[in-house]
Amino acid sequence: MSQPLLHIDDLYVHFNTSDGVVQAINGASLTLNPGEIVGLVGESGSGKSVTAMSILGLVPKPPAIYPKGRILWKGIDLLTTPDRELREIRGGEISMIFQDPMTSLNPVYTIGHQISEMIRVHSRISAKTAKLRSIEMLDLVGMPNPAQRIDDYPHQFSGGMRQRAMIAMALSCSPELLIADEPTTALDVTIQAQILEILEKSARELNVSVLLITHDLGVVAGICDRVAVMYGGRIVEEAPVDDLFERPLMPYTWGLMRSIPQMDKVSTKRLYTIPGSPPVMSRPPKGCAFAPRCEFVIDRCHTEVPQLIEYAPHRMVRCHRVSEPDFIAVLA
Amino acid sequence: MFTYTIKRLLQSLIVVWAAVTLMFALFFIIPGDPISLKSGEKSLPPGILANITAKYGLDQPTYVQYFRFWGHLFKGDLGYSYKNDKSVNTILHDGLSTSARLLFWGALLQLIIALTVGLTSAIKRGSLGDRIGTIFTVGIQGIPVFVSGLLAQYLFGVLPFQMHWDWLNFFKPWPQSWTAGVIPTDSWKGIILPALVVAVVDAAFIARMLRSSLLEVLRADYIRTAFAKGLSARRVWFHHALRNAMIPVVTVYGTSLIAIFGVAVQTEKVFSLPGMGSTIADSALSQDAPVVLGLAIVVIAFGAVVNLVVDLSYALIDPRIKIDSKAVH
Amino acid sequence: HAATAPTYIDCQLFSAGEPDFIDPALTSTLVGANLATMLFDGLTDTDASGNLYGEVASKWVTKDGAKTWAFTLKKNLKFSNGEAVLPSSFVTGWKRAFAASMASEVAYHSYFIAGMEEYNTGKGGWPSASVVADDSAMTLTIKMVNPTADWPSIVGHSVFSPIPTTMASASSKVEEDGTKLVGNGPFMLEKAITKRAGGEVVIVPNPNYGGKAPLLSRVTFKISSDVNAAYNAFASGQCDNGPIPAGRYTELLTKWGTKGVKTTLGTDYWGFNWEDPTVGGTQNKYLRSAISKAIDRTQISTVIYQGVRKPASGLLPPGLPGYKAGQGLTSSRDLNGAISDYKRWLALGNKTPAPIRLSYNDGAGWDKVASIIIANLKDVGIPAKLDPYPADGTYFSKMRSGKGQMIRAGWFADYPIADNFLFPLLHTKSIDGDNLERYSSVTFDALVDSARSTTNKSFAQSQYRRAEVQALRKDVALTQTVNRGIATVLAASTTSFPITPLGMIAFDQIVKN
Amino acid sequence: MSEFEQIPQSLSYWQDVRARFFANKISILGLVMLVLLIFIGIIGPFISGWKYDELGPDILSAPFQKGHWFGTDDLGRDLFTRVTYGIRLSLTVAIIVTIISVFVGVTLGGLAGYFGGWIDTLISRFIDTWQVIPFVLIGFAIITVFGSSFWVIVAALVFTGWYSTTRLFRASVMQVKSLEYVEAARATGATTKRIILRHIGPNAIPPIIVVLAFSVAGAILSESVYAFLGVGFREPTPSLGVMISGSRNFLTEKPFVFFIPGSVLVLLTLSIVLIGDGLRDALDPKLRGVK
Amino acid sequence: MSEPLLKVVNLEKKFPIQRGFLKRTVGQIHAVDGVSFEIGHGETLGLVGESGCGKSTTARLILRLLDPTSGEIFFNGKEIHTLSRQEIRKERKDMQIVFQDPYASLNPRMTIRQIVAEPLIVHGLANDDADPAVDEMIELCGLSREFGNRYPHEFSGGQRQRVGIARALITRPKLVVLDEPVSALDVSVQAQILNLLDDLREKFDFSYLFVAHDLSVVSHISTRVAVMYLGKIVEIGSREEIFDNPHHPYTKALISAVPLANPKQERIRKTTRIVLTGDVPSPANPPSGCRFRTRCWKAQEVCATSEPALLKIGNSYVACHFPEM
Ligand SMILES: Nc1ncnc2c1ncn2[C@@H]1O[C@H](COP(=O)(O)OP(=O)(O)OP(=O)(O)O)[C@@H](O)[C@H]1O
Ligand SMILES: Nc1ncnc2c1ncn2[C@@H]1O[C@H](COP(=O)(O)OP(=O)(O)OP(=O)(O)O)[C@@H](O)[C@H]1O
Ligand SMILES: [Mg+2]
Ligand SMILES: [Mg+2]
Repeated sequence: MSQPLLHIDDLYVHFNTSDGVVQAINGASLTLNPGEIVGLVGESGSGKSVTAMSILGLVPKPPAIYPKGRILWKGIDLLTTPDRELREIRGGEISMIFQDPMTSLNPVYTIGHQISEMIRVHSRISAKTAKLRSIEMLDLVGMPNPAQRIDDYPHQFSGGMRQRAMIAMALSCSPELLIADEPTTALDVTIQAQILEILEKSARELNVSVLLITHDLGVVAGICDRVAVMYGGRIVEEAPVDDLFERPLMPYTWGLMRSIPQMDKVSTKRLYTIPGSPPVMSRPPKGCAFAPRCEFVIDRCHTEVPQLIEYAPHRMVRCHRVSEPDFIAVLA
Repeated sequence: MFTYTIKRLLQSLIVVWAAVTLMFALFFIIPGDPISLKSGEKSLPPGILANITAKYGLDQPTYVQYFRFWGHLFKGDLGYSYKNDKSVNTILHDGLSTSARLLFWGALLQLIIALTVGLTSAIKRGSLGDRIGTIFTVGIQGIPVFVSGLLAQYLFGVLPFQMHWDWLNFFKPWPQSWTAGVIPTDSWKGIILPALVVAVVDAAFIARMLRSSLLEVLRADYIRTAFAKGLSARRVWFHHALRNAMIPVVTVYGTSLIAIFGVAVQTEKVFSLPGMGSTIADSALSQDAPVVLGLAIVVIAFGAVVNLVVDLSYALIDPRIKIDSKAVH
Repeated sequence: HAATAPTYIDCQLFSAGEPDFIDPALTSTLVGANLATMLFDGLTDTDASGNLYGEVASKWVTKDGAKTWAFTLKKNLKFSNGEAVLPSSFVTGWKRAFAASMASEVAYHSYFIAGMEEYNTGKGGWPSASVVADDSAMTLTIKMVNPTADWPSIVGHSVFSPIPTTMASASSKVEEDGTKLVGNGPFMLEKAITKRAGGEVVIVPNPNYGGKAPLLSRVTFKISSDVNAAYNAFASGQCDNGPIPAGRYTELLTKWGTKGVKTTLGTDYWGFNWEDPTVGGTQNKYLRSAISKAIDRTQISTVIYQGVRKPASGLLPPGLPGYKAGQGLTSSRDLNGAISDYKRWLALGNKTPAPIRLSYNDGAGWDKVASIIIANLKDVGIPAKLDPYPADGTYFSKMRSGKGQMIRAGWFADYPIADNFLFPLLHTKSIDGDNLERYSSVTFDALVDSARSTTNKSFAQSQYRRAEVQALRKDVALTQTVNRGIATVLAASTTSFPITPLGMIAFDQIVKN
Repeated sequence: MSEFEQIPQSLSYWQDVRARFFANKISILGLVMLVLLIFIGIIGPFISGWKYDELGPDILSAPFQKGHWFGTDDLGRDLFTRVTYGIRLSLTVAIIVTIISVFVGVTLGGLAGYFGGWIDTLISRFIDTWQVIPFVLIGFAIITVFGSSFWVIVAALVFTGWYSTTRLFRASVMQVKSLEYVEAARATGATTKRIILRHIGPNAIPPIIVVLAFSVAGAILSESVYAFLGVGFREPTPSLGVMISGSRNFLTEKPFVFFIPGSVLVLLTLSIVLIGDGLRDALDPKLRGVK
Repeated sequence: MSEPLLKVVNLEKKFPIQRGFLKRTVGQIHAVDGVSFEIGHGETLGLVGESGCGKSTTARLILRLLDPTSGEIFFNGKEIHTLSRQEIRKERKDMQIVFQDPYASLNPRMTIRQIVAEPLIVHGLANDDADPAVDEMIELCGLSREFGNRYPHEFSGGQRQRVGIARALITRPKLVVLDEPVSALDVSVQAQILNLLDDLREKFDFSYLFVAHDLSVVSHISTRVAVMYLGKIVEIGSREEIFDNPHHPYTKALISAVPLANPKQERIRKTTRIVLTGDVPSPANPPSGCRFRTRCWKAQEVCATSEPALLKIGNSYVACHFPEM
């Protein structure tokens, strides 16, 4: 296999706040290969966005500090890259779209202006050419009438259209990686289906890797090649999509899947529930972050942070009990 | 946009009409007979008073006076001063040149100071500059204009003379025995200190507004988007953040432009500038109603225009506010 | 000689920033009148020593006990536009000045003339029988309502100025265009840009002037917005004279000399409300005299006016024909007298009164005078307090209707005659007018009435003096404080700076190197 | 349940506000300054040995000496005494004005905000009109017409101050009214009275507290401006504005006559502004400690 | 058959669009446009639809938090919009609402106990918040009674939602309207709340009107489901019928758009998925005829001219000219 496109290596991100140090990321590792669509799932506050934004250096410092870790982009550490070079990478090689298309576009400039601006920052072309390219990109993401709508302001678009524009903008400089941070959370299901379709189609077409962040396991199931599950600032499990859904190894993943109401199964019985609530990251548990809520907890879980181990080929998991022979059977 | 402008214009006219009527009521109806006040230390025979009353039409019923007032106003005639029969137009003309100069420079300086302080303290948040800026902006709020005006005169006028600090003696050909109240009103030097005093008060307030507005905008998602696009920090701040942060600032700036006249009254009095502000003050004290009303109309109209411009500039700054834009899809 | 003569720059602080008018028919302020007298010569005038002299008139006589006056005019006098000054020029001027449509505040001076009040109030036509001009004989005959012995002085008021025929129909707004104001005085208007602060009025010698030509080739009046600005302009060498800011008399007069100081025909006083139960009426005479004696006029003069206004000894100011010193109770202070008077008043069964209100119009520094008086009264044991009123108009209208207890007032002469003080200020007929005290005494009224109707000057003066004593000593209707004065600072180059007792600066007689 | 271990001890809203206010050094500075000034204002006249309008023999005598700690003015009156009375007067006027303005503001603003509709339109348009007239003009009009007595000055200040409190309270009520918990209360069947008193009132009040502080400071400033321009209090009333206005003639020779009342006025308003600033931060729900 | 607990007939609500100096009405938002349905005792009706289709407005109308433009709502046999203020207050004891946003729906100045006790106090069932029923209900909703004295801001979203539920249930109402009660919650917490609602229903025998846009949640909790589109109900029927055999193209598209947490199935579904084109039109300016026609792949001319009526097809009622059979 070729060199990974992106390799997040034991990343720590902490925030200094008045409430104390928020340990948002506590040793996250993740690898992305060219052309791959990887899902990153996890509950609110588990650190998905912070991980994603750290890649582009978008986390405000202060309050953020990076005590440890590297983010290797084609071999260079983005955390130590000077700002000038990082700017080239932002948008040019790695681009990003965000959850709320309503607020992610600057309300005071036209869509065309915002896309052209991005193009012109990364390539020396005339305003006119940039505009033509913007129209092309909008066309690609299925915007009706792109040549006219390019001069409209974000508020004149619907949510779905805005997100299309965001995708068009993100792809306009032919990046190698697109980070999509919950791109459909704010949208209705029918629109979500449109957006996911466009996202997958354009990514595959342009051979762009995608890091798709979501808390909806269904979204991941549909389009990802690989999935990483995040909990309490750590990747707790990572696997090819089919394997993960078929046979979750980490009790959290396991619980999560069983707690989702399934439309296709007629389930009048109670849902499985994970007791308690997610950890407060300013006072994270000492051992495994999931230990206080885990059904299978043992003493060791409360004191010692489990390592991310390669349980099987391409299957990474972070659990003390996974190596117990009959544990997998329990989960199944 | 056009129809919106027309509508707003009509609204402004209504506001001006209402405000002027209010002022008319205050000055013409309530006091009853301003002419009898003409008797000062020496009383005037009733016949003389009657002549004067008739001359100003004050023997007419109030509503007649009111309509006549508007009739004259439409012809551009603001009436005549009770004090010396001078036309209010002339008085206005005389005062306007000084006031306009003062307010223009004041408003300009205000904007410059506010933008500089607000921007630096928002961008360099928590830095020493930010803290000094905050102290400046908070501190200045407690100082009334007439105090800062006197203080400025003391610091830049009196002190350099008394201490022989020629380097500080900005107004060099200054009389030997200097007291408060003399300013060479004709040159730019004469206007700079008063303009600064006018500027500083609300500049502090606007700067604070700008700072908090910018800090809020800098947290917005589209700023993150802009950074993610690979834009330089400069471009993000000035191109993306500033324009969005301007919306509340424009409101405050508008309010302060309306209030600036009140500031000008004090400033003109402190610096003995012969502007509209001091004229209004003096005329109000001597109950020279036509002059007060005449000048007030200009001030009120100015306020209404400022409001109008502020409203229209929202639409320029923020396309969301355009009223007759395409319907949201 | 005009080309080589020095020019003169006068920096004026005009009340509230500007003179009301320079049109003689309208001006009611001292500064306005001063300019008007430079531009217009009347029949008579008063010189710097207070003597009456003929200006356009060469002589005047009355044959029927001051009921009719005949003035003979000098020949060959001209207005600055070349038109001859004739008796009919006066008729033209008066017709304009006293017309109801002019609404002149000073038109009431004409009410001495028979039929003129009716003309002014629109109740009658022009009283042609009362003002008869004979241009060929150069005489002007005027009929009075009542015998008026002082008429030659009264007619010196600027409102009685002649005007050329070109100005006959000029309205009250003529000053908007200063060049139309054409007079027969030593100066003529060169320009009157604006009278507002920052503006200036420029006068130059009238080439057609028949009298003694002015020694200056041009006088510029610069208008300042306040006294500090005016003084500073002077101090920086921009003007030849300037006013003195309050509280700085001593300092500045020491520095610039006292050539510009002159006592004028005016007196400040505090009246007692004759109808007030505490201070008014004959029964409270001792309280009033205690107060009058307690006031330290020297202190007021030195602390507040630093000698520019001098302690007054009576109501009539020194310099006024018929003036006699010491007509009041005391010329400075009589603390023991005050204490014993107060005791006598208490002995009459009175108790220490509620603080006596010292009413004044605010903003002109009277609070300081009042504060001194309160302190003075405290020494005697009489409680008092300040009672300020905002605007002049409110103050005087309130006082006229009898709202005050001790009432701040002052008077300056319109014309240099005793009657101009005593009648309006103390006569029963002047109640609701300038008799703020609402003082009414049969004796006083009789004395003034008899003086008014005689042409015997010395008898009239003795009657006026008796009336003054009646009001000030016997009845203590008011208590005088200081005599008014003018103080300007002058540049060293000004060697002569004559000021008339009426407070007018004789710009035509200023000598400047 | 273990999840609660992570929750700090319970603070009521006002306890939290108080804690955050007192954690702010600058607002504490303001509070200390204000308390000191009020203290001086209260005891000053008793310890100085002078009355505010009592004339002394020394005129314009320098400050910091026995008998006259702040020196004397041009009539020999004790500046310390006058200044302490000035503090009393400023605060009294400002507090009365603020109470009335807030009363007017809460009533009109509450009406406009709660009921909306034509009431709101009427009140809002009236505010629009009022707002374009510079406050000095309103003051001039009222005071020159009715004279400068205490209550007229108070009225003038109320007339220039009422609309900002009204506008603010209107916005505040409108915002709170639209919040879901108000709707929730209605859904439980609460009466209008209960909704206003328990739900809208307490939540719409915090911005008013901030306005209160700034309105007091504003009224102090406006009062002094009127006095300075000659339409407010007059001699011998010891208003700080009157004193500053009177000091202009002595700025060159005796600047202390200006500096003493000037700095007291500045300190007084500044201390209130600082407190207001601190209150604003403390009351801001966005800055609330724990979520 | 007995009288249903709630009967909504032809409910309509228009919001004026106001503009300008004097707030002139320049248009109308047709938020709810002729909605009819019933909820029987002990039944849970799920109300689904895309954002802005009028779900919350319907919910608010039922509780008389808004006044309808026209139509009738019978609760317990009474037409609630004809009731006087006093009467409706009494009726509110029997119908309660839980809001979507657990942060905005609790008064920050009141303690949990005060919030939960409020309905009791309002209805004169208790004098203060010390009533034992309050603590009981707090515990029943999965919170410890010790935390009754705490303020909402100290709790997580899920815990606050429990408070909201406790408040709604304290008076033992007959109908509880739940306006997206779990939309703001994480999956793991969402399951807790859904179970809680299930348990409480069993215990107290409530009827629920469950508003949501998440079909899987609706499918889990509802006995019957109504699908709304642009202010109209396009299909209403039993849970099984709607999910297994949808008749309206919109229902079909909606169900097909939901991604399933099963990669193998998803890949198959993806190939057959109906991806609707375009967006929901503005309710200020809805299309003529069938509201859905602008996005419908089966639309014909008649759809633009005539509005389909809600007709019975199988066990459901469907408003479509060309329903799936
Ligand atoms: N600027 C910041 N200051 C302090 N804490 C922060 C900051 N940004 C993020 N955090 C904290 O870091 C943690 C992880 O946040 P993050 O936004 O990555 O979560 P997430 O998984 O993206 O959640 P969501 O699904 O809600 O977007 C949270 O506890 C959050 O409170
Ligand atoms: N008070 C109101 N004034 C004006 N329009 C309103 C009002 N409330 C709702 N609307 C409009 O009515 C329509 C229906 O709104 P409603 O809140 O009922 O939708 P919803 O289905 O609950 O959507 P969501 O899923 O976003 O909560 C929307 O277009 C909305 O903008
Ligand atoms: Mg996130
Ligand atoms: Mg809703």
